[in-house]
Amino acid sequence: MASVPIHYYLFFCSVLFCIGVLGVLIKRNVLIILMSIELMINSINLLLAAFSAYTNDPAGQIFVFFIMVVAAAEVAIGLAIVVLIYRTTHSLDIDVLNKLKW
Amino acid sequence: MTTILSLTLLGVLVLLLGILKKKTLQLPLILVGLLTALALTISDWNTARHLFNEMLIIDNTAVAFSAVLIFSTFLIFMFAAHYYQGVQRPLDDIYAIMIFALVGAVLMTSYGNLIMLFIGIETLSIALYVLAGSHKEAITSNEATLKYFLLGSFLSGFLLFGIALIYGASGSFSLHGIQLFVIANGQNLPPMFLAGLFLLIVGLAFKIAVVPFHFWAPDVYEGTPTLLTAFMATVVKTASVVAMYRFFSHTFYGIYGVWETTIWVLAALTILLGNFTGVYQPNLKRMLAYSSISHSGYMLLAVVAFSPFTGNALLLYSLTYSVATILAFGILILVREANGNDYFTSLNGIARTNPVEAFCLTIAMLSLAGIPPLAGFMGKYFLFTTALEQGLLWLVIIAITGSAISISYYFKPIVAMYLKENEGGKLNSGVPFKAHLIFLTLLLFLLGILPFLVIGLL
Amino acid sequence: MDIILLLIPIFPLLGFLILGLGLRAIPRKLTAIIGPGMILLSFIFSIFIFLNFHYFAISPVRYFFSWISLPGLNIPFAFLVDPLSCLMLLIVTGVGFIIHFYSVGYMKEDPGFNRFFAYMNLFVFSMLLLVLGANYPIMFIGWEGVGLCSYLLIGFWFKNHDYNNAAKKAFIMNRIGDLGFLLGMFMLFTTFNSLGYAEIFAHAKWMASGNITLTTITLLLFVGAVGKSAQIPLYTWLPDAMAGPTPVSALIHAATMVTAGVYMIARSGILYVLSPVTMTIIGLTGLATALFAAVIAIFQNDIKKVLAYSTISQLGYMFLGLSVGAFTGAMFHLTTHAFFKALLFLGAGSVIHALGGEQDIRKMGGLMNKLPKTWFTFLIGTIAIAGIPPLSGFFSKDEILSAVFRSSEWLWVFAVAGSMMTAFYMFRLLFLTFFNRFRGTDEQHNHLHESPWVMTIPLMLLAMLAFFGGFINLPEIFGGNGGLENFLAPVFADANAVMAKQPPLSHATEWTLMGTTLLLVLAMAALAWYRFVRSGRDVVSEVNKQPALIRIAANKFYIDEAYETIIQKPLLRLSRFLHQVVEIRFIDRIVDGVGLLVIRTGNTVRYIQSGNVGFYMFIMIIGIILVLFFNILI
Amino acid sequence: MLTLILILLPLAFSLILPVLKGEKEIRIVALTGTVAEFGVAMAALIQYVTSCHCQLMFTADWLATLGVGLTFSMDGISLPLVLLTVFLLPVIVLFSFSHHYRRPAAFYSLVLLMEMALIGVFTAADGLMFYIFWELTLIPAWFICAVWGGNDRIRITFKFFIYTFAGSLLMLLALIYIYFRTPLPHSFDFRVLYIAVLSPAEQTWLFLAFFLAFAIKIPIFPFHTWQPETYTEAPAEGSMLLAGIMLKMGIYGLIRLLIPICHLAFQQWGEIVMILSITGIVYASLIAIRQEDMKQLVAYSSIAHVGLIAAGVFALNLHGLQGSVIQMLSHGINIVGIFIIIDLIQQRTGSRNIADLGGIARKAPRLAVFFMIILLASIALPLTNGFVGEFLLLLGVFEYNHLYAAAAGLTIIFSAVYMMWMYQRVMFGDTTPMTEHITDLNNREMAALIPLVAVIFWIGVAPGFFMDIIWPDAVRVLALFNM
Repeated sequence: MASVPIHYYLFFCSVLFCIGVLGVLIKRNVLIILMSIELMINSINLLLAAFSAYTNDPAGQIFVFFIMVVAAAEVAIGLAIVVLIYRTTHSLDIDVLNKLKW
Repeated sequence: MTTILSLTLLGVLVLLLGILKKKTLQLPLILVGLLTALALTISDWNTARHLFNEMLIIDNTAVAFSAVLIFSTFLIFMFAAHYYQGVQRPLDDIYAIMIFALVGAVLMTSYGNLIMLFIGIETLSIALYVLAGSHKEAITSNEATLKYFLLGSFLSGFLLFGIALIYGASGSFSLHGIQLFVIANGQNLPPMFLAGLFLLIVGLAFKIAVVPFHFWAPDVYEGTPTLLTAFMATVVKTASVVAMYRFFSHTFYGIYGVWETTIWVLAALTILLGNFTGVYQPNLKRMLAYSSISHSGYMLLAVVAFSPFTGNALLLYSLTYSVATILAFGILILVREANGNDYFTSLNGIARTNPVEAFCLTIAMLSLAGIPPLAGFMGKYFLFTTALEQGLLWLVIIAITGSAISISYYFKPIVAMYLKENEGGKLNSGVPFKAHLIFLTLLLFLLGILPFLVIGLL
Repeated sequence: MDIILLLIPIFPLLGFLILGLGLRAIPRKLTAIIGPGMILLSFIFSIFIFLNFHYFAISPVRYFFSWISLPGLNIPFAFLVDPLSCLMLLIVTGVGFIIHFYSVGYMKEDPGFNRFFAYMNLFVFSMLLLVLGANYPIMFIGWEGVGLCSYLLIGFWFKNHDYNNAAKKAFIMNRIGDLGFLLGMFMLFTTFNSLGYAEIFAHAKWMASGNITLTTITLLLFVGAVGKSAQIPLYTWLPDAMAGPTPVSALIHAATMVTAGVYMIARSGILYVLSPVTMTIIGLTGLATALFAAVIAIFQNDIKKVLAYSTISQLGYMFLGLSVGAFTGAMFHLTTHAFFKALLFLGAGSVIHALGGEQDIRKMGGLMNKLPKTWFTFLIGTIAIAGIPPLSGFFSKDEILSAVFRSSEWLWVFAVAGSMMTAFYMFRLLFLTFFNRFRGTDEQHNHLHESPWVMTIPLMLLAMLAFFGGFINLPEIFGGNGGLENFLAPVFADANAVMAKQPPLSHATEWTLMGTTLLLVLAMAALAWYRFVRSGRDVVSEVNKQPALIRIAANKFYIDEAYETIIQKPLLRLSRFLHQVVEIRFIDRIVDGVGLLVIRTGNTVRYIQSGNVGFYMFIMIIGIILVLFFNILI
Repeated sequence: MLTLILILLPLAFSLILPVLKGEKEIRIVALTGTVAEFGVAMAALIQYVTSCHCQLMFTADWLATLGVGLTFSMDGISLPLVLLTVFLLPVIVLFSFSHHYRRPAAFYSLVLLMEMALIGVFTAADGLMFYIFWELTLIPAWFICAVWGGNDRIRITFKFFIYTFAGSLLMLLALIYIYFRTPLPHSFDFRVLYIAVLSPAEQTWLFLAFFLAFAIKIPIFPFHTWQPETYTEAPAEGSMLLAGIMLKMGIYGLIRLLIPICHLAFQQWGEIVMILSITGIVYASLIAIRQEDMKQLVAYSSIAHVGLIAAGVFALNLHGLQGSVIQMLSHGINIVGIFIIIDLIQQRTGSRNIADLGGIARKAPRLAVFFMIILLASIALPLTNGFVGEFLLLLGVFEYNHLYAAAAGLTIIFSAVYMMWMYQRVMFGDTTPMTEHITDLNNREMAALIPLVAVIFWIGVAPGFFMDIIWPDAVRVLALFNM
């Protein structure tokens, strides 16, 4: 555990994060975008955990708990919105909705 | 502290009333509650305290801005009765969520620790996602909430990443710890920290609606129910700007700000793009959205200047801006209900049918345009002075160009109201509503003529 | 005494105010009293001043109040009473009164009776300021004032558009001169730090001759004189000015206003004698004008036009006189000219009156016995102007001529040629008007009548003056003592001191000169007699079948047309160009362009807001990348 | 104290007016307001002691910590302009009774608001106050022109507003900039602004900022294009307020701020602005010659006249300055008079197009007489106010440079050309169908015009009164410049 240097974690998490970002950018389906966002957030959780482990500072891990809670709430809202959208547009494509522009 | 507790309590009470089907009591309770909260907040003045080992820092800045936020919310709630009249469904949830959002905002003004900042932002944002979509039937409302949600959660991801990196670099979430770290490293901050810092900035910039992270603003503003747009345009913006300013002032205070250039550029972009885009808007609500974008640019001016006076300038500016904007949205509510759309054409000739409303909107517009002796002018004036004092001549020139351009769209409603022939229906506002409008108008005059009521505080 | 002095101009002003404010209210009878009455009063007072002249000998300048006063610039409202201004006073008020008196009869039927007298009084007022002022600004007040009055009076019958154009023309041409005058004043001020005659002349006396500054000043002032006294090139307004009622032509465009230029130069004589260049220019201008106008006058058929051109040419003589330093001569001729030219105009007026407005001499003739008084007085006027002794014109003109001869023989030759032409056209006028048979319509013929006494008495008075006027300055070869000469001497003392003293002509030469001139003049008169009376050739269809040269002359050498094409039209075209192209297409375009640019930009950038979430995210990411890139990697 | 009253009185009246109902009362109150204001001004005049600086000073703290004070005072430059304002307002209001505007209450309260703002501009002794009132004038002016104006008013008044507003923002920038160069504690008080430490380079920039702000307002060629169309579109009263008083703010600004503060920049720019002003004179006069619309003609003539005033200011000598202030009075009075006449003609005949008019002189002799007098005053005939001003101005310019004076002097000729041309075609000749039944002035209109004419001759014959008020402070300004 301790043998793994911190920047490995850093690099790994960054990669995960970027994957999440790319997912958000590339995908058009709301659900998948939600998942990608989750991925981003989880990569951050991992990073935080790693940091706190290395600095022997509990704050990081505590923060992770907070994030989990918030993320859960966010997803709950997110899904609710998805349902709402689906009711009106019968699709999960984000590009369908662009009445509001210019 | 008391503020946050009282507000939370208030929110819970509102929900309770909702369960007890006491619709009529809700609004009065809220208004009273907000006023008490305001009172409690102000009672914290000059009693700087650190709570939960620096999770919260209740200093005067925090108090002042919390007061502004609560006051704005109060002003917005004054419209609620008229806005929701005739709506059958229970409204306790909306009201409660607004209040919880306010709690989030207050947290953002008084955080002492990035965790709290995050909590505050999320409380605010999640609540707003809901509010944006609160008009379930309207497809525009749906679109607004979707866009806001996606972009919001996406960007908050970056915010988090930034916080994480900062933590990694400095080994602390607390502003104090970070400050120590910054002081220790001085000029050569590690790239990781910088990366974190800028991601944090980006995250906040998104909330403030700074170019190029502003894209959500116009669409969401347009789609969201007007009352809540007002809330977004004022409370959210103020809270976020303050959060940003607070972060800098607690961590970088008195040190060269690495972030200066970036914010400089962002501010310039925001001012220019905001104003330019506003010029051609046929839609009053969208126009207000762009105007709010340009105003966030002006607020950044103060942040860039980052002098001891910045706090004062921001305070006055956010207050004047909020009041004027709320006033404008108040009229917009009437226009919407009279004509069913937000286009300038539906303002045509209302100067004859509703002189009072026309006058109020005119004052609001002039104030936003920054014409003396209205509050807006004083706000702008202090921003410019703070900036010039720091020698940001070119930024100020850009800002001035911006406000020259802004005239062209702030005058559109005035021209429509006074110089066009009436076609849309008459706005019908009750006496209390009118009274409130007039109150806001007077407030604009008051703040313009006696700015020292606010300006000396911080 | 100061009060009396002040009252002299006050009276006409009063008259103007009374008649002007109560325009319609005042009955004609009363006007007929007030109008001339006021002038009479100031005439009497002027005589009084003249008699108590010694009183002003010590301190000729009288302050009344300070008009424009600043540190370093003090322009008092002050009058100067010296021989020169006295002389002018008498002329202005005297002749002025006679003409006012005449007008009572002449304008009897006119609806604008009161207005007419109001203007006339205003004119006299301004003229008095002009001659009395003790500094250039006060003179300038009068200078512009008379210009205004001439504008008002030329355009008196304002229904007619040509008349109005004439009026406007007069005013504008005067204004051109006034600009020169104004600049001259400024230059005077910057040079002498004062605008009062006394101070300026006192300093100027000691300046070197041919001093460039002085030359400029004098030239600028001369521009003013050219405008006012209708010299080449600014003379064309005067003939048109005949559009005004005849008394106006008599008073303003013959006797007083047009001579203001002469007065001004005589007044600033010392400055002029010190700048020979200017003097030469004045001389040439004067001579040219004298000849040119005379030539044109020969071929004019409008009785008043003839007189107008003759006035121009006579003014030319005066300037010629000034240019050779014969200030007294010039003033003398000015005086006599005032008499006989006023007489001639009034005579012409009475003719026109008799013929019910007919002005074309080809339609006149044989009026001798119908209007005997007019004819006789007109005859005297003609002889006077032609310069036949012992009438006034002879002496004054002779004085100028001899002065000219003294400076250069050639000038003299031309001058004489001029006076020959004068004789010719004047006699032509006389003969065509009063001799032979009547060529007008029978209807006119039946109505022919001598004018009423109000009009004939002034004629006689003026005739008297025109006859004996010469004796005020009899040259000593006629045993005269040069009264005017001595009277004006103190004024021109400095100037004469500076003037290079040519030896006075021997009596022999003088006699010969006079003789030749006289003979030539008489010859011309005879020629005119032969041409227009003896061979009673029909003159009606004269102009058209003439050699080209004469036709050109008859058309005043097309100078007006030339001005129109050279100045007026291009100016208007320029004006249109500036407005249509520079103003609207260029400057305003730029201003609007900026606004347009903003709107266009606004309209384009707002399409970035595509409404597409994916796109938004994409841009945001780019933004984030840029931010990080610039801040961390660089 | 009186100064404060001067500012607050019109404000009070303008606040009362909207409450009233019924045109008659409103008019009466409005007129009383302006007349009362005039009375107060007279009281101030009595208290005023010539040639002692900054009189009738009123000071109160307002953001004292930031060096902004409610400071108002008068001196020889501002007092005449205040007098001009309080004198013209009653005339304008009295004249305006011949119109029946809709919503008179709003109209008159805006007019009074305008008066308040104008007085504020002229009396402010503090940079920020100056700016605030400066902007404040813009709002009522815009509303008056835009709401009661002609057909194309929206576009044109908008242009007018944004153009002048942009200019004045530059002024704000410059003011704040100077504020930070003032010795500590920073202050906006004029007297402190004058002693701000500014490098030549800074002064150059400030000069340009100020010059643009004022040049647009005055307007100096080539920043004038908003003006003719605004005058033509604005209602008569609007044009009067703009041309008669508001444009004087620009000149006043030049004297108050530009000359004392940016004196070093004059080495570099003085010549250029001088040339601009003089170009403006000739240019505008030439254009005026061909105008068919009387209002437009007068607008261009006004550009020429103020061009001369500006030139006089830039000549930077006593005569020029003195002349400029005198001429500001004269121009204000004359142009208001002309606009009154033009509007009366328009009311009666329904046209102000020269081609449609003619022969009015015979039908309406009184009108003709007044028109003639005012016209003569505006073409600077001696013994009218116009002459005193132009004489001093041209003298000043002449002392600066002979040739410029010659060029500027062309206005003497051109003004005669176009004014006489207009008068002749409108007043003389045969009547047209439009002028057939024109009626002569009634007593109210006479009452509005007589004071103007009286002052025209007063200043023309005995300018001493104003001269003595002005010159000590003109000297003072020059002292500041040479400092």
